[in-house]
Amino acid sequence: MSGPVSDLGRARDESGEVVAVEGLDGGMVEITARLPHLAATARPGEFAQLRAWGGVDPLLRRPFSVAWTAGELCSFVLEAVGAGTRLLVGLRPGDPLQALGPLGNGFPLDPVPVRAVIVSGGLGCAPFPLLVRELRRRGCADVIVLSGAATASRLYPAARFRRGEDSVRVVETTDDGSRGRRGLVTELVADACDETAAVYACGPNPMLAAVARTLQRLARPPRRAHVSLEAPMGCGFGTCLGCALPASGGGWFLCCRQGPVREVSEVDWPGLLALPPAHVA
Amino acid sequence: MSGPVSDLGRARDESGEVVAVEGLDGGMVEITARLPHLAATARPGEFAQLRAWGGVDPLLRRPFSVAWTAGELCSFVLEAVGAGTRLLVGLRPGDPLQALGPLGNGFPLDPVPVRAVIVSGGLGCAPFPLLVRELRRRGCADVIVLSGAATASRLYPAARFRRGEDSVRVVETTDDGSRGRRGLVTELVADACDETAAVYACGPNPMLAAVARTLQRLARPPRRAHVSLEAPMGCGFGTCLGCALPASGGGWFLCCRQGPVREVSEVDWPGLLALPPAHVA
Amino acid sequence: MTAPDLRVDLGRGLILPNPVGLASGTAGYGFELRQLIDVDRLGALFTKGTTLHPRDGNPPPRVAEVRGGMLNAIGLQNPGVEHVASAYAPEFSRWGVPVVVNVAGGNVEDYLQCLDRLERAEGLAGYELNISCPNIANGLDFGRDPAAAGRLVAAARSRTGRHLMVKLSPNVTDIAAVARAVEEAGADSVSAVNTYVGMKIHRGIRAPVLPGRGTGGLSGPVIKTLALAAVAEVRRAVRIPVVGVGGIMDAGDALEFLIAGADAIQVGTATFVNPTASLEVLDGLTEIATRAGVRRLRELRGPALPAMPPAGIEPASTG
Amino acid sequence: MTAPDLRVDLGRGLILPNPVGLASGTAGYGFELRQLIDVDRLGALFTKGTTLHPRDGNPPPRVAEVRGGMLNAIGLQNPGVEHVASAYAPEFSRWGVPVVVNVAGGNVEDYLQCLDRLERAEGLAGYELNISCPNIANGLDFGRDPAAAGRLVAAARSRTGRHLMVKLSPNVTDIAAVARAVEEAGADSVSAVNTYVGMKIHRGIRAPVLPGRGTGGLSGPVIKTLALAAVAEVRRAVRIPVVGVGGIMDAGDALEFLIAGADAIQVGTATFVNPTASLEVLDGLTEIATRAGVRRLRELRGPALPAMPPAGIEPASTG
Ligand SMILES: Cc1cc2nc3c(=O)[nH]c(=O)nc-3n(C[C@H](O)[C@H](O)[C@H](O)COP(=O)(O)OP(=O)(O)OC[C@H]3O[C@@H](n4cnc5c(N)ncnc54)[C@H](O)[C@@H]3O)c2cc1C
Ligand SMILES: Cc1cc2nc3c(=O)[nH]c(=O)nc-3n(C[C@H](O)[C@H](O)[C@H](O)COP(=O)(O)OP(=O)(O)OC[C@H]3O[C@@H](n4cnc5c(N)ncnc54)[C@H](O)[C@@H]3O)c2cc1C
Ligand SMILES: Cc1cc2nc3c(=O)[nH]c(=O)nc-3n(C[C@H](O)[C@H](O)[C@H](O)COP(=O)(O)O)c2cc1C
Ligand SMILES: Cc1cc2nc3c(=O)[nH]c(=O)nc-3n(C[C@H](O)[C@H](O)[C@H](O)COP(=O)(O)O)c2cc1C
Ligand code: FES
Ligand code: FES
Repeated sequence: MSGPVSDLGRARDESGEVVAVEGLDGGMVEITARLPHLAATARPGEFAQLRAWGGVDPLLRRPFSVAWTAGELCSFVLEAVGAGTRLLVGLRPGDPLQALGPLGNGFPLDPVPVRAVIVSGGLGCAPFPLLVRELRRRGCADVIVLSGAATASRLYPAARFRRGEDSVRVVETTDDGSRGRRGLVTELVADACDETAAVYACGPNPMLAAVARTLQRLARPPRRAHVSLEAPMGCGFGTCLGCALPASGGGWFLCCRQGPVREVSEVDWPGLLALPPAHVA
Repeated sequence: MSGPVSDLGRARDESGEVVAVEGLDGGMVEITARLPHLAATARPGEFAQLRAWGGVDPLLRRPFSVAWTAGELCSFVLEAVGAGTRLLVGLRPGDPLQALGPLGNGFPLDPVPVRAVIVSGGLGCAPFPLLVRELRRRGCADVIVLSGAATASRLYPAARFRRGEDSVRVVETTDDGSRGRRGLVTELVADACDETAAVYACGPNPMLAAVARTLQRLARPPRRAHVSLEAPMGCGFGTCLGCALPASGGGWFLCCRQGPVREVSEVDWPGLLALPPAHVA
Repeated sequence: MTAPDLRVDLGRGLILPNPVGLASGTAGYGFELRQLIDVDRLGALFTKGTTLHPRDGNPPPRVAEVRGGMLNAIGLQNPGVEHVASAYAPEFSRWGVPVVVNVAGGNVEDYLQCLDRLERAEGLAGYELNISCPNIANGLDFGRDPAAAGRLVAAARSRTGRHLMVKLSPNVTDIAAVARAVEEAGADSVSAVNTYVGMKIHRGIRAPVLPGRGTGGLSGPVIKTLALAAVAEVRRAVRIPVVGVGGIMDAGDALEFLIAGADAIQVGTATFVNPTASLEVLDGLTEIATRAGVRRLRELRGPALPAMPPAGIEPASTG
Repeated sequence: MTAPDLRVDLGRGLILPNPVGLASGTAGYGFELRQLIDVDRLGALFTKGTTLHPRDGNPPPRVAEVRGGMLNAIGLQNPGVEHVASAYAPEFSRWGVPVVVNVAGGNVEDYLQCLDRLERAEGLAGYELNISCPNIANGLDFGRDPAAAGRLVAAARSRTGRHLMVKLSPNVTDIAAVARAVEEAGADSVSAVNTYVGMKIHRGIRAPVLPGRGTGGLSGPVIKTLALAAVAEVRRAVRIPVVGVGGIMDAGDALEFLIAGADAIQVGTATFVNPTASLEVLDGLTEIATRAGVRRLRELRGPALPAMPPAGIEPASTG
């Protein structure tokens, strides 16, 4: 096993309560719940294992990035893609929400980069509101979010990346040109980077692989680059060994403890892209 | 296989809608649903296979006697004893209710008896409102209901047996004497019977066996006596062979097609009483 | 979009009009279900397990529900082959649906006598040899021992020119070995699977719900994941057609069995939940095939098999 | 009501403080779970399957959810016995919970070398021989062949005076025969069951979700009915203690295994759903036993067994 292993010492299983469910454009939903422990301890890029149903179908919890925290409240951004997410987006204020977290390795913040280049594809937006806030809090003056989606309605709203941090630039692209620049968000990465930059990316595997390829070719590569990955999870806390992903240099790393955030060079990109599509939830 | 076999020709699978759910004393509930076909065709003692949930847990439908019909409406009387009944008693007006029926052999009405002695134990009341009405419609002047329960709150209300047929006598007993006569309802059977009577009984197996024993000892036995029995059911329509009950003379009969109503002499009473308690849902 | 050809040629003259059958023991001999649904639209009806002599079956309780499934311990209640051949078969010949008689027995001689009697009856589309019902004498030996299964099937083969399907038990170490043995012995097709041995415990009485040894045969959606693995394994082991059965509740489930390698499927427990289930599976599959633009259902299997290397190359992996 | 004595004497010096263990492969080597729950309150911790050499495990995806359960194809990823013996075992000796090392191998020599290394380590409560993990070379031969299982256990027995538990595979024709063989060969106890071979089909890509042969090991509530039957059968076959495992989600499920004949139980997949599940099972069982007024848990089995005649008298019945 390679790479830093997440700290489980902060993780706790908490019975929370939904306080708000907001529908965004294009099917995205932001769920906010009272989860004091998670809200107090989660760092950008960390996730929680959620359950909002009884019985055994669905059986396992589902992993979601902590998108935002405010006082005792935590927010998650998601979309209905299967049984579990369907139940989650159907929650109403007052409903119980069980959360185990924080889990996983978050995005590294130290040393605070001079420039932060955030690359978000579709639902890959989820961890970034919290990251933006934390970077700004720590004094990163130059935060730029490259936000891409297939079409305008599937873009995560720029204001939600910023949440009051008005100096943060959000540059949008859509595959169909319906908003922002037409094209792939990865095309903007090269221009946004310099050797002072730290890159943070989250989105579909092909997008992340394109980011990795782009960075490799740069004359002045960023000082560091991290991606947040997904794997089907059994436990989320390192005991089932179910969430293996291909590591550079051979072998696997556990997405839940040696990820989900991973240094870009520590990922076996061809191996990741070769995974069957069902692997990508 | 012995005994008359039910007519499946009238059975239909119908998507109905709940119109009322009334809670009675002691946990009993009367559910009324719009089920035009069942309402139009069900005869006293027949049952329907109900389902009011999606998914596979519970999996099978649950059998319930048709307690009452009015126009397009059908009523069922039940109590929450397990997962299926819990879901049923939790229904609300407007909820869908799937019903396959009518199923099984009902109570024989021809020739119309001079006197009808109905013996009801606890939830065994369910088929009797419809039977009372039908007997009266066909001109049976002397209908008496012997209604027993453990305690007053578990007695099915006398008015619900009658439903306007004011000439019908309802005699109540409770084990603890909290209403009506103290004792077992079966103790009244001998006095209520004569050779002109037809006996109709439904309730727990030990009660039905006591009725059978009582009748056997009578100097002037009733002209006929029928009991309505229960068995765990797979299908309810004769294809799984799961609902076997011990028949007098050896072998089994199918509760769903050669029952649930059965001539008292056609039941192997010691065999029935020897069944494990789990058999009695 | 042209309508797909739903016919399934199972071999030796048995061509099902479509791939959806009613599973043995869940449709009796068809008489009850005919009053509820249009059985004649279906691909096949597999009768209740039929034995040489009439059988009363087991004492109650015979069925018990568990999460997502049911246990049964019917004990092969059936009127015996004579009644089936003389009273039922003439009816079958008038029906549109091919009727396959499921045959069970305690020893080879029972099976053969049963077949001999059925051979003299018209109106039967073929036989499904139930070597997987562990409820009579040595019944389980056939389903659990490849050599014994092979001997039984070879003997049966010599008695009939009709289609001979063999119903496999999943309660075995190596279902592929049994499948290969019956294929070599002359079976025209195999159906997989019969029920899994299960037990329900009643917490109140602190005992099993079913009498006797307390076990019954588990069926319903709860077995689908297991049945799919069994069907895929059998598919890799033999060349003859495979009929998939186990937990199919809707067309999507049926599609999964076709993908796993089944040529046709049977709907069992679902009929209890919804008498129309089999017809809904048929209509759903037809729609899926039409949308996918395939001419024959077999094409739905398509890309699945390449992902599954032949047995031996790469071991199944768990733990 | 006096508090019941929860201790379970599994033999050869292994006395569990209570009957609730964490199942192999669902608790790693305890380090992660200790950060989440008070593992020291539990009856035992069964480690991840440990092999002679470190193993990377299978390619992803390794887990897939199905209705009421999950498939896994981990492929025995583990750091190898040397690391377990030298780095982990010293930690185990400091823990309150007895740690039983689950040992897996491809051939007898692998198992024996593994045991030899573990014998030199302190802090181990015993071994659980995993003869039921079909994922390495001939791994499955042991679990599926009574004679091979017996030989392996006899060899292992000669190497250790520690408690030797054998984990049985349910994917066999006759689990009782395997249980008897390992008992005769000197096993102190058996655990039943390991996972069932299952397959999940992805309708979109029309292929199995798991790679390779597409199969994985099925665990979770969906297997409870099958596991109960297996435990009851093993219970009747042997005199040594039986540890029940398969689909236990709460104390009621655990009670069912005790009724079916288990002396202790393991909680597996439930821990993924709820890390505290094992402790809740323990507290629930304690409450049930207290209410029932029993002095020892074994009394809960009580009336169940009389209802189950010894094997051979009355056949299990289905169909
Ligand atoms: C660390 C981490 C963080 C994450 N953070 C987020 C986040 O912040 N926001 C977010 O939205 N997501 C996030 N995800 C992804 C999220 O966890 C998954 O989308 C979620 O688990 C899906 O659960 P489900 O029950 O809805 O879908 P599942 O039922 O698990 O299925 C997933 C997909 O597969 C399909 N599928 C499943 N079985 C079959 C079959 N037999 N045939 C055909 N198709 C099938 C479903 O239709 C669906 O499209 C994260 C994942 C990880 C690992
Ligand atoms: C022809 C016929 C007509 C009927 N008519 C009526 C009627 O009109 N009204 C009426 O109320 N009922 C009627 N019944 C009975 C009714 O069908 C049953 O009560 C119903 O099916 C129970 O379903 P359930 O899901 O609620 O309970 P189930 O879950 O099936 O369980 C029944 C009982 O067993 C217990 N149980 C189940 N499994 C276990 C276990 N593992 N451990 C411990 N306990 C367990 C449950 O707690 C419950 O008490 C009729 C039955 C028949 C056959
Ligand atoms: C009540 C019942 C009776 C059955 N009887 C037989 C039988 O007589 N012969 C047989 O081969 N299979 C029999 N089966 C097994 C089914 O044909 C089928 O193989 C099994 O139920 C799995 O399919 P399912 O999950 O769709 O029900 C029976 C199943 C049930 C539920
Ligand atoms: C992810 C996973 C990994 C497992 N690894 C092992 C293992 O290494 N050795 C072993 O004997 N059993 C292993 N098992 C089987 C479990 O110990 C247990 O026998 C099985 O999961 C059934 O119990 P459950 O339904 O409570 O999970 C594993 C199970 C799961 C789910
Ligand atoms: S999800 Fe279980 S180890 Fe990562
Ligand atoms: S319930 Fe199926 S035959 Fe009676």
